[in-house]
Amino acid sequence: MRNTIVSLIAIILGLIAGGILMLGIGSNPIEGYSYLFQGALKNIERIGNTLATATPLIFTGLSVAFAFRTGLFNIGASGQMLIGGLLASAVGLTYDFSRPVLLLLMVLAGILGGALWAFVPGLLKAKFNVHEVVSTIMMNWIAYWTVYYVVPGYFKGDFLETESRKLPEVATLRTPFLSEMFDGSYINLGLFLAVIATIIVAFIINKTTLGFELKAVGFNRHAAEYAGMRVNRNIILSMLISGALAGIGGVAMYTGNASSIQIGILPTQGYDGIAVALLGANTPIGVFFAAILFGILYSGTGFMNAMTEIPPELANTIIAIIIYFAATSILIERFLRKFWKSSSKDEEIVVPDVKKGES
Amino acid sequence: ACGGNDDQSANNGGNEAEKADLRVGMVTDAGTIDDKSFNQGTWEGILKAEDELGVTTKYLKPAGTTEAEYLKEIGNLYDADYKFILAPGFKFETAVFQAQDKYEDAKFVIIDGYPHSGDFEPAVKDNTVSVFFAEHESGFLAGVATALEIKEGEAGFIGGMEIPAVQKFNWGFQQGLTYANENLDTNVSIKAENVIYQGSFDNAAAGGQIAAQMYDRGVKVIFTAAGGVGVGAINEAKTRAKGGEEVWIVGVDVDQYADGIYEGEKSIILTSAMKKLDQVAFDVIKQELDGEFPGGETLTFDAKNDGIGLPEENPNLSEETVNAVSDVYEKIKSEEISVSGEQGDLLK
Amino acid sequence: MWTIIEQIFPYAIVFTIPLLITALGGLFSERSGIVNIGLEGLMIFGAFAGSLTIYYLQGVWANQTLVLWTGLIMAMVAGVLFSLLHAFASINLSANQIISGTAINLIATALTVFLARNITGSGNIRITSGFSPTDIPVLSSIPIIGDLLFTKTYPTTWFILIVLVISGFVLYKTKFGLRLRSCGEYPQAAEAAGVNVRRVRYSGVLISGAFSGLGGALIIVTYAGEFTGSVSGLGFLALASLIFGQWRPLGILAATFFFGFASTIANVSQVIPELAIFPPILLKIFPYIVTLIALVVFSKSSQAPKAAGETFDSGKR
Amino acid sequence: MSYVVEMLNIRKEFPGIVANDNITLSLKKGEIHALLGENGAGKSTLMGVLFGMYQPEKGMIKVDGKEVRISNPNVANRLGIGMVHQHFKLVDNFTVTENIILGSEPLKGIVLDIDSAANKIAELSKHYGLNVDPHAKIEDISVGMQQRVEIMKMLYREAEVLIFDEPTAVLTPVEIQELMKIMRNLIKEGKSIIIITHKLKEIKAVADRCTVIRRGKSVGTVNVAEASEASLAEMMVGRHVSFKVEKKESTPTDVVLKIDDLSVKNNRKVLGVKGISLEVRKGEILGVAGVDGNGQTELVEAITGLRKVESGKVYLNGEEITNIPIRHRIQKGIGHIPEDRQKRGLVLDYTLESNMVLEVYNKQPFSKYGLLNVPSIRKYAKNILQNFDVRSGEGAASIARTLSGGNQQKAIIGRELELDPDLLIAVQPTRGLDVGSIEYIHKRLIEHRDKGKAVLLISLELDEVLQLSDRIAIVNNGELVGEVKASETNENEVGLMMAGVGKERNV
Ligand SMILES: Nc1ncnc2c1ncn2[C@@H]1O[C@H](COP(=O)(O)OP(=O)(O)OP(=O)(O)O)[C@@H](O)[C@H]1O
Ligand SMILES: Nc1ncnc2c1ncn2[C@@H]1O[C@H](COP(=O)(O)OP(=O)(O)OP(=O)(O)O)[C@@H](O)[C@H]1O
Ligand SMILES: [Mg+2]
Ligand SMILES: [Mg+2]
Repeated sequence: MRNTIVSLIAIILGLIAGGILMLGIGSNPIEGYSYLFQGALKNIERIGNTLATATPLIFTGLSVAFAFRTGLFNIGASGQMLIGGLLASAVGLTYDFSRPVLLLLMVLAGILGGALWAFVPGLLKAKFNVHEVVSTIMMNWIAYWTVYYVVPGYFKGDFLETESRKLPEVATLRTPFLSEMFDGSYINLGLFLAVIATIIVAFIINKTTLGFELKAVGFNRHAAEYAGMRVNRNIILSMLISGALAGIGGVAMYTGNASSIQIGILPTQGYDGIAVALLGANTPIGVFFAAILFGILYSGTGFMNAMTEIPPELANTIIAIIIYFAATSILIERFLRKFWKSSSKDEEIVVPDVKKGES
Repeated sequence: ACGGNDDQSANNGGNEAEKADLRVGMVTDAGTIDDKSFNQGTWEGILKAEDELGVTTKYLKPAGTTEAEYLKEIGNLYDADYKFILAPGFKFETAVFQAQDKYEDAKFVIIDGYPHSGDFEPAVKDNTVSVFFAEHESGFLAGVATALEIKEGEAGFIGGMEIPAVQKFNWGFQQGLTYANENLDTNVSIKAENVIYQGSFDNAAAGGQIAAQMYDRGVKVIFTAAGGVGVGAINEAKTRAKGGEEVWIVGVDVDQYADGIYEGEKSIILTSAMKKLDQVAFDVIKQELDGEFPGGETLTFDAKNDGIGLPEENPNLSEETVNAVSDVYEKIKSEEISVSGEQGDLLK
Repeated sequence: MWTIIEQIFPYAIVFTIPLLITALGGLFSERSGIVNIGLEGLMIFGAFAGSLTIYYLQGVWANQTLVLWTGLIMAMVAGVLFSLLHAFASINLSANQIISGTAINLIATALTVFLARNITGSGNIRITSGFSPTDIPVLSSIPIIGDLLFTKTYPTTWFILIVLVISGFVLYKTKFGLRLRSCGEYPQAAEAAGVNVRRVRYSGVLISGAFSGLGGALIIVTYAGEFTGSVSGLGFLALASLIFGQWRPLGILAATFFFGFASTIANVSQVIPELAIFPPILLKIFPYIVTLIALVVFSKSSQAPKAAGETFDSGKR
Repeated sequence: MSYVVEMLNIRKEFPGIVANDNITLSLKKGEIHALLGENGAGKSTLMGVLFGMYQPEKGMIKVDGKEVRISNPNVANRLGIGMVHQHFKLVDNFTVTENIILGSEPLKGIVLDIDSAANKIAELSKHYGLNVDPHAKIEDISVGMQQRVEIMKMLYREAEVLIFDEPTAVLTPVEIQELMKIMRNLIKEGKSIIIITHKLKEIKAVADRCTVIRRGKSVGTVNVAEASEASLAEMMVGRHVSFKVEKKESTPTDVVLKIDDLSVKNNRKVLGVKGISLEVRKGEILGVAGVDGNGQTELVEAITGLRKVESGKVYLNGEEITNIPIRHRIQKGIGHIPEDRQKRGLVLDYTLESNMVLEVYNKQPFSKYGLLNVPSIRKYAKNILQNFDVRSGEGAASIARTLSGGNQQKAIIGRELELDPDLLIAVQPTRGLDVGSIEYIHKRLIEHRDKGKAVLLISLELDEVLQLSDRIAIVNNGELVGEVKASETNENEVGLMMAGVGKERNV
């Protein structure tokens, strides 16, 4: 509850700061924001596109948050997305199964790809204590170059060296039923996967012995070892799950929002995932809504730019400021505490994990 | 056409044209509006139209490079009542294919590509024109000019990514060198290892390092068609020129002479293989205002209609060279010379 | 082969220097206990401020060298100003340092381009000319090392190397260095010893801001010549070098030089027939794979500052 | 009467708890003043207030008769107040000298003047008999030496008032003797000392006066000379405490733990345990006596599986367990009260209830099919916390980190005993506990023995080993020096053996 309020206040402060910037360049912030939200939510098609934009972010946000909760910092979601997307595309372009089987295989391939890419940092961390920040950055670049050479080498489009062939209709996550329901937007089955993933991750973290172990290892690996938990296995497992989530994010991105994979681009969603996770206070539900908010901001800016003189870069600045306010939420909390001094005392401790008294 | 100032011309254009009722929008391709290439060239043409024809303009930058993101921005322009939309780059092909049906009362101009559903079957609807440039002819001219100017030695080519427009520049350039060697008594060669696609449009460091390697291995002039990679190469060339070496760069897309200035008025840009994006963008807008929108057509801008060429002013080219190149230009126009836009047995 | 190395070496060094100074900045921050993943963003701010300054001054001042150095100073100032955001969040507010660093990165990419367009009319800022490399008289004619180290060198290279030496000295020989390191290892101990942990950490973060800003601007005045709103991941690479270099000045020098050399080789491999025998993908991923292997080899003795990344709060047990 | 420090009516609250409630303490010049109280009574907090780490909600502090506001440790330092914390505040990879000069560094130009500082430290060390090596790294020296470094830090800064928070909890008997001597030297030099300790014997030995607090409130201040250990204990706990451990003669039966020629490497990669063989039987407590760092840690870690065995074998109930995973050892009946409660024993950021099921969360009824059953976990935890009188601000939902050291320890002991293990390995089980708790824990350990379980007790406190054990194994330098029956030996004999003398007297 407290976290939610803090995040909300961070968002509001970020929006206010953005509004001040708009005033600074001589635009009307109320008008700006109203177009921003209209752009994201005005009609069913736009809502669909907003959700589609949010989908990969939900996955990368969950990926980063999950790793965070277990004491690991996965900044390799970009690379994991790429490889997940690559494998899924490879399956989609190669096999000719019936749609459900094909899609299932593609998602599994994505999971496999992402997990594989995270396995290496996990293994290095567990066995050799290699800092995962460096190893995941390295893996990002390795993924970048792998896609760079594998796509033109094996899945080249007919006329283009720089992207794969287009996936056949059956091999994309877009379905007529959703596209029609949302009036031709890019919303796709990835969103369902994201909802399911959110629930599963929340469940794992909060309700299962696995989550209990992973968190214990994250907080204090010595104590976890003492208690008989297999620390190395848990570190690797945690990275695998985190990578798998990013991998499905890649599937949603390259076979849902897009239908081919381009070379020479490290998807920004990987880094945005860090921001999403943090704004969502590393809780799965929080991540879900933070990603939707990012979706709204990203997808509403175009319309705001079109309707006003506010330049595109401003929207990114607003997002950045919101993140900064989320980072400085302590300030907000301090303020709230003063404000609510009289209210119950058991909410005073702000370590997100334990607050719920869940485990 | 050095980026910066042109942007502002919208505001300080002295003789305000009377307001036309057209709202012109553009969606940028990967890269920024300041890319000195597709985006910037097209946008400058649009700004010129704003200045001279009084249209209202707007560009949007998509968050990524997927069809979904392109279509979203097209939709945004449409909803904001910008119903004349320019899309620079082949990446817009499938997006425009969908948009032309979805927004029937809007008009689309796609540059360097044609609408198709993903199967590469052209489908240019009545509310769309597709615009191509004969980059190979432009490259050819640059090749001839280069050979004539340096007479003998090695040339090199640095491309960005292996996309059609870049490839055609390369192939044309090679044909131009060969033509000059065979007909105009020059001896400029290009080795396979000196023809490369760096793989990105933004790695300036690599551009500089590759250019340095080429120069160190005896290359005198490098044709760059590589965005930011080219910037790195230009930077390296400037550094060397300041140190007294004789090195050259051939620019691309726009007249890059100013970018190559290193001391006083000296520039290392030998010449530039231009494609007149700004002119074309301006022209279609004008045609629309005149009620002559060539909907459904696929236009090719080449030597014949002066859609490509070298800059008017080429301070680094001798008069003989300029004259000889004009001859060649005429011959291309008269189809006496034909330049191939295919790789054939050319390098890469 | 030797000529190739000779030819590549100066370029590898030029590419190394911005990485080196940025990683060195990261070193000060992390040694004081603050993880700074905002290095990338700080570099961008530096590149922006540097090129903007130079862009305006180049038309006005006759002395081009002075213009360039002024640009570098402004880059450092910009780096310091924006690192204040990180310092405030992570030191005063005990914020999560990762979030705050991420925010810096996001703000940098968005804000600089926004400002560049508003100020100059273009999101890209091109400078007319940067520093020129020179062969150092006498020294460059020494066999072998003359060709490698004293040929085509930039004044900035030597400047940064001097900064490196000074940094090592400050870190290990001065009062400030001792306090800085203690705050990164065990701030409670530092506090109990009467060290003002906050102030020390502020210095660490601000130094990282100044150095990364400088690093960003060095890219512009040496090999790029143009600000484009990005430093293509060099900030993250600097962070990796910091860890790879085991949080030590000389280690960082080695790590950044390795990256500089390996990526230069990978970049130019296409032009060099001798290297064409390797599949290009191998050359491209070579630096990253080697880093991973090296980390495994050195992993036994991680020298990470123990308290880096932890918020410090005197009340915490 | 001149007081160097007066703390008047201090009140300090933490979320959910009033740690200090109207406490008054006055320190005379040149005295050693003991501060006594149960675990969690608020002693460390009170000293934290004096040292500027916490700001009191109410109350006043006077130094040399003048009211002062000690807003941070710097101010305290300037006022001549120094503190040795319960957990040392030393930077591990710094040298002794670097640690000592940190914060008041001597300079030569702009360079640190390490040499002159080292000289001064060597001098001080000689003067007060502290025996520290100025150039040694902290991570390489013994805990006792680390403590002397802490003392040196205060002396180096010329502190007049020295606070010791449980200084003896981590020391060997010999080191404790030395510390007492050092303290007396300090007093002779005109310093004043406040010492927190749970050991009444020590209070009797060195302190002049003693202030007792209970549950955050002052109970009173007495002259130590006029008080007995028993009366002090009663003041503190509020009831009579017995110091004698009541136990029946043991009746050992089957062998539970058998160690056969065990060798284990230590952190420095040399053998820390060299060919030790031992047996512990049902119904007995085997005490391991030895000076800190003579292989005890390695021995315990080898049995519990935290450390790899070089050679030799370990058997539990006749079954070899030398190389099986830790979890299996726990399942087969090993309970372990670890030496370092914060590093190993607790996940400090977890709630207490989570910590109480750290080893059994995956067992019924705490989980089923991999799903946690929170209510049953909570019930289980509450039960332990109640049984072992673990005091915390928010009960089972408290974050472990917020508990006082003693209460953290009690929680761990409760958890391990609740597992009802066949073999309980208790390492320093009462370190840092108050006498009331110690009495209780000792009773529980004996009860455990009497249930027919085996207990392996490792303690640096000779008293404890002598009182609790049935048999005592003495280790020195990684080797077993000998084994004696507790009823047939005394402090002197064991002390000699701990120093490596008397191998021949095997039982
Ligand atoms: N930072 C803190 N946050 C919350 N509660 C705290 C904090 N510090 C201490 N407490 C609580 O205040 C009470 C007093 O703690 P304190 O550490 O002063 O006890 P103590 O007398 O030193 O005990 P011990 O002998 O076990 O060390 C305890 O209940 C503890 O849980
Ligand atoms: N460290 C280990 N090395 C090898 N095998 C092991 C190890 N730990 C457990 N196993 C094997 O795995 C199986 C499951 O072990 P156990 O019941 O200890 O774990 P668990 O409770 O299932 O683990 P978790 O609760 O972490 O999922 C056992 O049959 C055992 O053989
Ligand atoms: Mg205490
Ligand atoms: Mg189990």
